[in-house]
Amino acid sequence: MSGLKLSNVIKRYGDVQVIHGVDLEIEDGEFCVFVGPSGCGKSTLLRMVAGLEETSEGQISIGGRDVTHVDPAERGVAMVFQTYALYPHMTVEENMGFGLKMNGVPKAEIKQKVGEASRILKLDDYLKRKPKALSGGQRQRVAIGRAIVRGPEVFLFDEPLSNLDAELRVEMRVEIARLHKEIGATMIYVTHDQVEAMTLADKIVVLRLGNIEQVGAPMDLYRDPDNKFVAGFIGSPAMNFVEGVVEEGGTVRMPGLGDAVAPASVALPAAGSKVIVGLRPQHIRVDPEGDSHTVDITESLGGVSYVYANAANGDRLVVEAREDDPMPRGGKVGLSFDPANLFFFDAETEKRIR
Amino acid sequence: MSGLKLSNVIKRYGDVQVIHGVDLEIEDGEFCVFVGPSGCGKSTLLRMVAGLEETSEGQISIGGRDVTHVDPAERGVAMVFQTYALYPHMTVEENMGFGLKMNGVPKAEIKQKVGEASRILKLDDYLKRKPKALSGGQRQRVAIGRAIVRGPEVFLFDEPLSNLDAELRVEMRVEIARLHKEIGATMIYVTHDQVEAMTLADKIVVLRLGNIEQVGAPMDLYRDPDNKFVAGFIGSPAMNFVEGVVEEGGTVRMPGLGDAVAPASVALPAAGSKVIVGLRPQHIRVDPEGDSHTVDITESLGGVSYVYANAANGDRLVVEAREDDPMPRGGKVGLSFDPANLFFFDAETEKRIR
Amino acid sequence: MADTAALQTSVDTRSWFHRNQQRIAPWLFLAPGILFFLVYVIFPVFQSFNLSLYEWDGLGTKEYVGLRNYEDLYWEFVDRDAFYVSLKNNLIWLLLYLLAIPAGLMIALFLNQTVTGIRLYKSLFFFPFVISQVVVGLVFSWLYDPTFGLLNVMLGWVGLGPINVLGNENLVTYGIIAAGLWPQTAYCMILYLTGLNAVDPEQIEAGRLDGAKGMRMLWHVVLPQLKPATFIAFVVTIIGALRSFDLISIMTQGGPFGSSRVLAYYMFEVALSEYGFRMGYGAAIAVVLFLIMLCFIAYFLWSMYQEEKGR
Amino acid sequence: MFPTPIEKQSRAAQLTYQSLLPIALLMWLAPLLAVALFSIKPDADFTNANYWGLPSSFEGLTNYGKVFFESDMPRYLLNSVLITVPTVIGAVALSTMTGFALGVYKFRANLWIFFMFVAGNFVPFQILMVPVRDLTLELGLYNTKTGLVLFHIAFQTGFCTLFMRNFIRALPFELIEAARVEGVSEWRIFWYVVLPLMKPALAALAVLIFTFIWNDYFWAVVLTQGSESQPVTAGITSFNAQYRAAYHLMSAGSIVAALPPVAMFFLMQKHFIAGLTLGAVK
Amino acid sequence: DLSGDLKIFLDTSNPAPRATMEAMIARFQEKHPDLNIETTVIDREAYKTQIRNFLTADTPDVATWYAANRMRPYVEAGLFEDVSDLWAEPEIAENLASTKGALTIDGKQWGVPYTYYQWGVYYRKDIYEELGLTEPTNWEEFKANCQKIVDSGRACFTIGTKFLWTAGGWFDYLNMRTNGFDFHMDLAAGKVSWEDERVKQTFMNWKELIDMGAFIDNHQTYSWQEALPFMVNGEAAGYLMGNFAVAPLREAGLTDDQLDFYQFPVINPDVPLSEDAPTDTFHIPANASNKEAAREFLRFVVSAEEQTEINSGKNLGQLPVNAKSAVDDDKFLKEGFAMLSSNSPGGVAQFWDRDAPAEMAKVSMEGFQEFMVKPENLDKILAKLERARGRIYQ
Ligand SMILES: Nc1ncnc2c1ncn2[C@@H]1O[C@H](COP(=O)(O)OP(=O)(O)OP(=O)(O)O)[C@@H](O)[C@H]1O
Ligand SMILES: Nc1ncnc2c1ncn2[C@@H]1O[C@H](COP(=O)(O)OP(=O)(O)OP(=O)(O)O)[C@@H](O)[C@H]1O
Ligand SMILES: [Mg+2]
Ligand SMILES: [Mg+2]
Repeated sequence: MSGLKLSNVIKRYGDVQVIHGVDLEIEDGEFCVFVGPSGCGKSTLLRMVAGLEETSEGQISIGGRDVTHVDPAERGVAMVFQTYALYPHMTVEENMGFGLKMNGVPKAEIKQKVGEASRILKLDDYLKRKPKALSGGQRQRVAIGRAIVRGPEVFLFDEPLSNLDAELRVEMRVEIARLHKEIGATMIYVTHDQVEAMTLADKIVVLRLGNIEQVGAPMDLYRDPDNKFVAGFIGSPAMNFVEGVVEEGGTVRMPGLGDAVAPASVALPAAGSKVIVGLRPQHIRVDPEGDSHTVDITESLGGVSYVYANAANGDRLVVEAREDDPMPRGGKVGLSFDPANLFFFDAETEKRIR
Repeated sequence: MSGLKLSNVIKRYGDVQVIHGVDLEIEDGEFCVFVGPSGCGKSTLLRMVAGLEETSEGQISIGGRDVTHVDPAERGVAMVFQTYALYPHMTVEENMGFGLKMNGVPKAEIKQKVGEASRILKLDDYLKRKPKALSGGQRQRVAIGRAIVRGPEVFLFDEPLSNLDAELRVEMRVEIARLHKEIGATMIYVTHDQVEAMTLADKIVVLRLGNIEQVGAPMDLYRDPDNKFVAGFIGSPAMNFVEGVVEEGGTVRMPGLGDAVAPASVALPAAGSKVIVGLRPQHIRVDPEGDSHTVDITESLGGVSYVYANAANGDRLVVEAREDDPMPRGGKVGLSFDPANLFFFDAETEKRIR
Repeated sequence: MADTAALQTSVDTRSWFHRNQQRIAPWLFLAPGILFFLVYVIFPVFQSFNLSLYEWDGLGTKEYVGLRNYEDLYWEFVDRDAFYVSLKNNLIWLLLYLLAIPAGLMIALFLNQTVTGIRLYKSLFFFPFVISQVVVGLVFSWLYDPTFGLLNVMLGWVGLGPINVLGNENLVTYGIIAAGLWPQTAYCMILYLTGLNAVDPEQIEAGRLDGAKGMRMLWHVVLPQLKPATFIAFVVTIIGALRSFDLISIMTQGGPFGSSRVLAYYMFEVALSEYGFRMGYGAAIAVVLFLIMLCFIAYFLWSMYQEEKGR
Repeated sequence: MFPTPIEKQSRAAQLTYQSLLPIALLMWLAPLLAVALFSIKPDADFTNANYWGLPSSFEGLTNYGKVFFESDMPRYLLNSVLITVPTVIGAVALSTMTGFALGVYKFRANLWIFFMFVAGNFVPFQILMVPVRDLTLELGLYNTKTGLVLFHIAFQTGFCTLFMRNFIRALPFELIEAARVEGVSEWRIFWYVVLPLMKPALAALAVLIFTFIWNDYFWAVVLTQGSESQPVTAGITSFNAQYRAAYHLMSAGSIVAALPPVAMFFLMQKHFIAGLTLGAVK
Repeated sequence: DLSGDLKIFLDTSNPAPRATMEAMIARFQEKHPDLNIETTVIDREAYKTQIRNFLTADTPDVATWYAANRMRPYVEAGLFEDVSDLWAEPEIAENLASTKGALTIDGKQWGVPYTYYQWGVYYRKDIYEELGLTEPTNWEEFKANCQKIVDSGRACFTIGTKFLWTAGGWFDYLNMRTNGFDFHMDLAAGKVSWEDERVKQTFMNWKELIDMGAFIDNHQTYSWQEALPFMVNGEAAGYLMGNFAVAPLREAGLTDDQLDFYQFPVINPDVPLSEDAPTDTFHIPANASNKEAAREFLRFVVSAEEQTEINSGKNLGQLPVNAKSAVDDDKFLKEGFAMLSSNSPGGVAQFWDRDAPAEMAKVSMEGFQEFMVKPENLDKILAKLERARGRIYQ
């Protein structure tokens, strides 16, 4: 049992507090991804779990054991760094076995463990090479191998793929997913890549300014975000937001959507008050006959196109159109959507209105 | 009139030839994007246009004027570098005005031009700052501003957005598109980002190993690639390729597609010979009832999901599924597709068979 | 995952030292260095301050004289005696020695090419720095020799009379500085060469597109990027100028009639040479020299502090 | 690259440059060449006022033979080696440790200790003269190589610490964190992770310190006397006193004295420049 | 008999003196086979500063040094052993009487001499003959000779003042001849103002020589050895030097037919002649451990036989301090011995930098050097020296 529990964890650098009391539980064997905008504290939180940053307040326990003030080496965690942090003067083999060697593990055992890891990661042919002689993806694999070899309870990854190019990134992403399946250890993974988060995670933790905004399975966050921030953060292209005015009778009028009036089956505030209405680009269709919006730019990527349309009131909307959808040729268009796909948020607190 | 013409342009570094006789015409006001894999010569070609690399052979003319051996400063071009190459010791204002100052433009005129550019780029508030105090996107804007100020006939961009994070990249991409509309100058843009190429270009030039593979409008390349390289390069996720065997009667049997047999309305080679068949992920549907393929991994991004399916013969296919498409829950599935969407390529030359 | 059990049990058995090693380790690593440095550098500085309040010939007992040594220095200054000459020469050194910086830059620019054999050229140009100042001093004394020196031979070619550089109280300091500039220029050159290596080529290209050429490129685009190299060159040159001792000792022994003395040499002469052994007085001169240098040390530390803060 | 690479310029410019290089070099090294010339001349050339002409006969062997076999030069050279090598080892060892401590650990006094080293390094060393001489006397190390070595190590530690710390700062810190996560003790991190990565810095520093110490004259004069412990810089002056006006011998002696650092520099040139780039000019 | 260790420090670092001393020590060793003698030879210039250290730490039993003011600091610091007992022994008391004064401070003796040498004008006899000149006996002749030499395109005197003390020799002679021995000693002792008219007169005499071009050019850049070639080449006709200059001049190829010596001539007939004759000495450091053996060694050094031996022409080539020893059959030694014993009624000085306190010696010799280059600065120089006097002798 190697689950992980953070209780009211706080981090301060001098006077500035950057993590504001995080509570989080990660199950044994779960793949947990931290996402959030740059500077929100993802890395800091991860490094606190690793023991590389001291915890100012609160408690961290791994596998039921309080490790808040335990040395990094003794927490049973292994970390994969964004820059891989391979020792450039050691071969792949030595890199992977270094930790064991330093901890006095017998040579034969090191050899066996390194062999095993390199088999899993298909590194057998490169064991004698130095990191310099490896491609980015191979280096990344070595870094992972180094983590595997120590057989930790928890794997920590800090944006492990951000230094790879797009193609390799996809490849390694799949590899990591498979690895998780294969060894089944608990993993915490920091990224700011949408796609990685959505595809890898069992559980996504959305962070913002040192606070957790929402925790949940990827599709849960996508379909049922708790607030505007999460709604806008998860999903690509990002959700469109327009202003809405609550009308009598539980409907909302949206000037940004061609003054459409949509019924809302949620507990709306009093009539006349404002709400924020969210609508994903995939859930809008262009109606070439309408004239409520002006097409600004159309980006065609082949399979899909993005239409940037401006409403009369200045609201800007992105519409995702498929190859076979009707495509506007500039000028005025209308938009259509299914009111069931609308999300409503409080204009003040930005909390979801359900 | 500031079109651009390259005639049989060759570049050699010592004994190695890296550009092998490129002929290319770019119209006045056109937005031309160079794409191609790393090392194919995109930057080299761009820098030859700028005059930063000497042209070993051939001729470059801008606006009808032969500039092959003209000084960079006198070609009427401006360049935006990947690393921005802002002068770190000058303020934004000085950075933008430096070129004019070097050319002896009076102070008042510099001020006016810088003011104009900074208005277009919304940099007014940062004119007195040094680059260090700017965010990545702002720096990028300053670099563009520096180019605008000089009022060149041709703008050259070398992967200008590759140092920005995903979100900013989208934003700046739209900005550059708008800029092109606004000032209407000829632009040449190097990138290896699919999306940038597709969305920005009037004309895409696909390079490979110092040769032009194909030139054309984005959707033309997407719909009608000349060869397997272009077909695989344009479009994301990339086109799936499977092996096909020509059968009597103008049909092709594809073991990788569940042994499907598709009619081909093109000039196929003799029966029994092999061809390469291409099929885009968007053009495949998963059939939960079938059992020709095994689902390896499913990546769900919210709006779309990618299904990685392995055929019995080991061919691996990516299928793009939409939110509302039937989703497999692992195990065996079948695939369906419209034969009209198949592309056929010669197995030897990889040329498109039309 | 079997190891973690082993790790777990070992936690408590490890020593206090092990648990606190991150706190203790830096001090263990620092201890020998700090000890040496305190004993041989930091304490002596304060001892010198103290000693400058005494009169002592190095043999008998020290006699406390308060600020008398400084008073004597003051009068020497007023009377334009040795101390005044030394101070004046030190200023000349400071100013002229800085010529090594532009000279080093020029040579570095000249050598910053990639023709064949350039590496050998670069290292040969660096030669003078590697050679002992004792040898440099000797070589330049011969160059200046009034009877056979190459300098006079060459002056003869253009019809100028012989000059005795090291024997002329108005020329001698400049002659020694010229000798000192030779290795110092080589030093600055290597600093600039490494600096030029680090210049961002894209900025140069941007400059070329902006129409900056030659000197204007150098001034507006290249030099600002060489700031770190210039800074280091400035620091080592200033320090070299203030420390100048070897050349004077070898070439003139402060002569003729003491006109080529600088503070560093004068204090050695006063405190340790054949006719010297006024330790307190020497210490007072050293303190003055230290105070001058302190301006530069403070400037250096300040700019380093700014940089550290920026990280 | 600035200035514009010569290979991009006209043929004439290239030729001019190629021919200018050796001329400039000759002028730059003229004083040295003169000494080299002197050192192979016979005595007679100087009495005949043939100072700058070609040697009337080649007497290099005789002159250098005299330096090596009829003077204290070999002894001075040996002293220099015995002073320089331990100093280089000592200073580099100490400063690698201090540099590591200051570059890797965050603790309150870090910057102040670092500044102490830097400031001490720039102190006019004359101010140390009297106290250090007394200290050395008290320790009974006056006029011993040990006394000189100890002081040099201490004083050079300032500069070396500056150099090493900056170098270590430039290393990726993740390497150290990675090792910490793997349970490597701090001492072993130093030994197995950081030290191997410092090789260029070690080499560069070794060359620099070797040059500094080999060429030191001031402290040699202050702390030692006599041929049993003085290094070659001081030796060359008494050698010259002995052979005053025997220019051929003085030249030969000077060349002999100058050779080791030159050789050292040539051997380590590549590392030296690499190390400098990383350490000093940052 | 004697046993234990005997540590001897010598400053006789030039090859010939070094061999002489080592041979002498070997003879002493023969006499005392049980004694373990350890000899250290230190560079002469270095020795002058090193003595401060070894007298306090790591002390030898015997060390060479110089007489008169030069030993005063060490005597006053209690670093030299009082050897008045040796001087009370008849052997020494009788035979070394002439140098006793130079070794006496506060009525006690602090060491023994082992050699001394005369100063005077060494000149190129062949050039004098060529120009029809004779050895001058008074100032007028001296100047007249010089004028003729200058007219022949030569300098009268070579000199190298880079290390200053050579100028001190000229000052010694000019001042002693102008104002007499006692005045000279008073000046050295700081009892007379440097701005005194009499001092100025000395410089005026000196200036006459300078103005007529008596000295070689650029002497401020040469050491005394570097000035020798001018004499050897015939560009200069004479050299005011100590007797140690004879050896290198002979070595450079001048025969005894070309080289000769005369006593510095009379300037002021009212003052008796006096000479410079620096005395080199042996001392026992106060911290010595084997003083008994050291005393024995001192007795040995000053013995008549050893004095004859070590000062002979083939060895030091200088004058013995023991009245009983024989002066070698060398024309310069004989002439010098005669001069010092019979023609120096005014007294014998040690040398300017030994008679004056070190600091004053340094400042004043710098002044002499400056004066020789820029005689017009005389007033300035004297004012400076006077200020220094006010500071140094307080
Ligand atoms: N050593 C430090 N001292 C002070 N503040 C720090 C320190 N390290 C990080 N911070 C601050 O803590 C906050 C969180 O930083 P962190 O590196 O965890 O962000 P992140 O989410 O990983 O961002 P990114 O996506 O850019 O990596 C930031 O605001 C940062 O400025
Ligand atoms: N100075 C040079 N000397 C020799 N070969 C060079 C030089 N510069 C570039 N090349 C070679 O020319 C080819 C084209 O390089 P170029 O930089 O144009 O590629 P690119 O398409 O811009 O690649 P990327 O996408 O990685 O920027 C490469 O194979 C490269 O190795
Ligand atoms: Mg981070
Ligand atoms: Mg490129």
